[in-house]
Amino acid sequence: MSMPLPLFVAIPLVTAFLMPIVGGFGRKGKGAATVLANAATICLLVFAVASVGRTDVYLMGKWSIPLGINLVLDGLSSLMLLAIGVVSAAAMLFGVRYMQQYTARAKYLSLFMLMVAGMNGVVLSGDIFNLFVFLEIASLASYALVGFGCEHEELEASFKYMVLGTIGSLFVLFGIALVYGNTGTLNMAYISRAIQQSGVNAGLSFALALFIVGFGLKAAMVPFHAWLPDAHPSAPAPISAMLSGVLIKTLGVYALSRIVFNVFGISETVGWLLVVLALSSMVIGALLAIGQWDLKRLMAYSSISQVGYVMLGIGIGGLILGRAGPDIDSEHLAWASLAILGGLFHLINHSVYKSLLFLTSGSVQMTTGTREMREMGGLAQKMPLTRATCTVASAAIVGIPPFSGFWSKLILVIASVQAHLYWVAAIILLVSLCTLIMYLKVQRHVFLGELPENLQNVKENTGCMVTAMVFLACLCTLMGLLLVPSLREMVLTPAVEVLTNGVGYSTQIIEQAGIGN
Amino acid sequence: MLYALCFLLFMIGLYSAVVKKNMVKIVIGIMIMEYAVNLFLIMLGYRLGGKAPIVGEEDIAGAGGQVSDLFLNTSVDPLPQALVLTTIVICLGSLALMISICIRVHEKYGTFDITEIRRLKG
Amino acid sequence: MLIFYILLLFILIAAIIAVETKDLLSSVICIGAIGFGASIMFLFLRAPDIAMTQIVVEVLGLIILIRATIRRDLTFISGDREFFGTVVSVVIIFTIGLAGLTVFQSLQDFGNPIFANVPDAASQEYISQGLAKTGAENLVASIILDFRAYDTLGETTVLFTTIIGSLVILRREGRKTLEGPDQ
Amino acid sequence: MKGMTIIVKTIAGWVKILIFMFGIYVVLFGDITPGGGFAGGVILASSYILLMLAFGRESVEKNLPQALALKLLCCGVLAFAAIAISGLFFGADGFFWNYIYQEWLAGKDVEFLKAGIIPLAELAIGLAVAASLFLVILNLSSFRSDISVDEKE
Repeated sequence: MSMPLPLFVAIPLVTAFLMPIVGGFGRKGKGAATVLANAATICLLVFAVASVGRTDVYLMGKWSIPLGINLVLDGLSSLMLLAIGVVSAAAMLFGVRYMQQYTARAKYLSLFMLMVAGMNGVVLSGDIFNLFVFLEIASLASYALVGFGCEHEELEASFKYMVLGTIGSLFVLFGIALVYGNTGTLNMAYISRAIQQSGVNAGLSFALALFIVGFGLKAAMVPFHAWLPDAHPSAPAPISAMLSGVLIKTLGVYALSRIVFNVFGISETVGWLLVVLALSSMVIGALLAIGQWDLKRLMAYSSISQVGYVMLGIGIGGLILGRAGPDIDSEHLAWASLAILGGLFHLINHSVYKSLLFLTSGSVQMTTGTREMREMGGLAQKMPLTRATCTVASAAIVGIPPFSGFWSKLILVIASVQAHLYWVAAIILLVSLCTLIMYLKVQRHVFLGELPENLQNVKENTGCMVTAMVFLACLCTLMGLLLVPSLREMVLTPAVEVLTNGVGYSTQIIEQAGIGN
Repeated sequence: MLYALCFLLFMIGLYSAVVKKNMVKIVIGIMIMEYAVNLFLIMLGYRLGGKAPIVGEEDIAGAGGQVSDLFLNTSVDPLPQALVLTTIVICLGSLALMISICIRVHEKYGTFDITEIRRLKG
Repeated sequence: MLIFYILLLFILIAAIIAVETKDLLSSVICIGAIGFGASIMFLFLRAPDIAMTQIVVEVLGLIILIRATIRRDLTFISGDREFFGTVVSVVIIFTIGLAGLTVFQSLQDFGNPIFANVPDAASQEYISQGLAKTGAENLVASIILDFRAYDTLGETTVLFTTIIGSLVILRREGRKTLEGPDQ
Repeated sequence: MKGMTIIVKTIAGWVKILIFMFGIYVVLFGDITPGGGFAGGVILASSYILLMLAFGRESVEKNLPQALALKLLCCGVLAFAAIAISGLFFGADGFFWNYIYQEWLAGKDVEFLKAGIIPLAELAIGLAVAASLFLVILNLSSFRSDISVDEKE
């Protein structure tokens, strides 16, 4: 083993612990802290790229499972690590300049690194209680970061987010307690084995319902979405990018699909439940987004709708798998894989272009001082780079052919047709149309039209902010290359196989843990 | 039956957190939910007539820290206790953060009533 | 057995008073009652570590809560939110509660823990091998700091996160004017 | 807050020492008796909070300034993380590997550090918990009447 897995958590943690000490030495200390944090995120990105294609089980403290805690690196984890690495590196770079309008920058860096550590911990954990602990770290850091500006709206959004988020966490915790009471173990592989042996009884299905509600609250699926349109716009722009780009997917979508597919085993009922939740998120999020005049609020509603796409792909895959049962023929397996591939590909696409959109909105907000679209206009001449990157991201999210969003939506449409859900395919197309309308609105009111009097003197941002945006825009255009067979085999296919493998996860992990150490 | 009473406690907390409009009452509801989960976890590990999971002098049966069969068969489950120790601290932390936000909101808006704290529209 | 019922009923009554009373200070004191009831219950459930931690954490939690309520908001805010929302929430909570009450049949009876019935449960191993493998007589300490020490690292981090978070939230000024152009 | 009467102050001064000693005892013997880093740390913090209630916030802050408490907190958590990471270097590649008990003291009968990294970790956690809770209470009570750490710089 070249690089031990705990470093994914240990590096951001140690950086976060160092920040208040280093940042205490006046102006120079703050500069050093910024450099250190940027180095840490870039280091994590490099590690995440290096970990692509590897599978690994790491035993904490050399205790064999189920005595100790194990970390699992498989295709799905490395996909998520990659997304977290890309978005956090870009957001951190963007924040170097953007966060100069706030006080307490050392503490901001500390909370940012804690959030990254929490997400990496959730993604790598192979123990259900450990997953909960790291979920709490990431969410507590995000509650504080949403209220970072200490203004009226920000504190209110933070309180709302914190109450709903804590209720979600407690549901998850109660579910964990029920699972422990029924199976006597906390290790996910062993829980999965125990469930296969005993079958799902009433207690376990109630625990599964609690997990769906709890993680649904974290992922802002539609009946539980009330906090997201307040929380995401209130945070500083780099944090909005992190929250929309990766946090809701790591804490919500990833954790939910790991537990539903790998621990409990997918069934047709759960598959339908996921599809219905996903469709309602897509439609309601898109419809609410069109009416918004606040730039970041519009993007937040659009996030709800886009997370719906991700869940839809995973849900359709689960539906096909659940219908066919354990002895599935190769054709159905191929269609299920295609649906899940669409969902996961959309996940990583969305984390890139939505964080780019939030960064451009931060750039616009910083120069104009407002988020209200009716007060803007004609910024295309004044801010050409912001305009260009925003256009690229909008094209990607709407699904204009060469860009990445088109391919993932196309895969989702094909998969839903293959599952004989023609109306789902129609809804996907309709929601795409709504997305087109809302981003045309952004282009029309922010970048085109008349330049208002008070914005005659605005200037384009330079330096770090533009670098971060251009980096993400390049990724956005190149993302379609992930579907080229050789890259697909490396990045996406292993992740899909983890989910289609289902409860086979348990035997695989137990074997690997036995052999590896 | 005891488990069900615990769940009832959880539901009382949830009721308070979802329905009440005083911010402190919401925090109190969340605290009650936390107590319920902690109690439930510890109860799962209890053994009738059990012993605390601390190895005393009389429980050591042999060299190298072997424990006696009596201890093996009477000790309660130590694992939920370790988990609850973790959750208690997590709950204390989130309580501190939540109260900080409450105090700050009170300073800004002058009230704890969340129906009056409505600058953000739906 | 009886003592658990008595303590749980005490806790439940305290919880109902805490939720329904109009005076914030008394509701905070009821929270204290719940906490101390829970602490005594932990003692009877043979969890001295938890009882001790619970009681000290309870004291601090009460100080924090009283700090929040005292000398603020002397007008009583009572009652619920809008009528329709309240009814919907109560119905939902009631359904979840009814659904939940039936599921506890699937658990082992109280007093007969699951780990004693699962042959390869980790807890069996902790009890029989904990002292030999870690050298700590207190098995709970051996679990939280050796077998599952990674959890404890997470837990300490949670505490650190909330401290930094509340320092951030309680800052006097959130924003400042930008200094100098970006280089 | 100016502090309370002379009787309270005198008694608090005495009791504070007892509470402090008890806190240290609980932290140090966490591997043998109930208690441990968390309970002990909270007890340590409460001794300072007692002082704060009796003598007023200013005198305590003179004794243990906020910036110092923040640094102590960072040192505590860093020490705990360092214990975890040191397992990677002593003994082949084991994050949180209890190398002191398993390798250095294997088979030996000693009184001090009998459980390897456990007492060390208890100390680190005790420091972190005590500093953090002290900071929380100090900040909550000083809100509105004082400037926070950041603006002093």
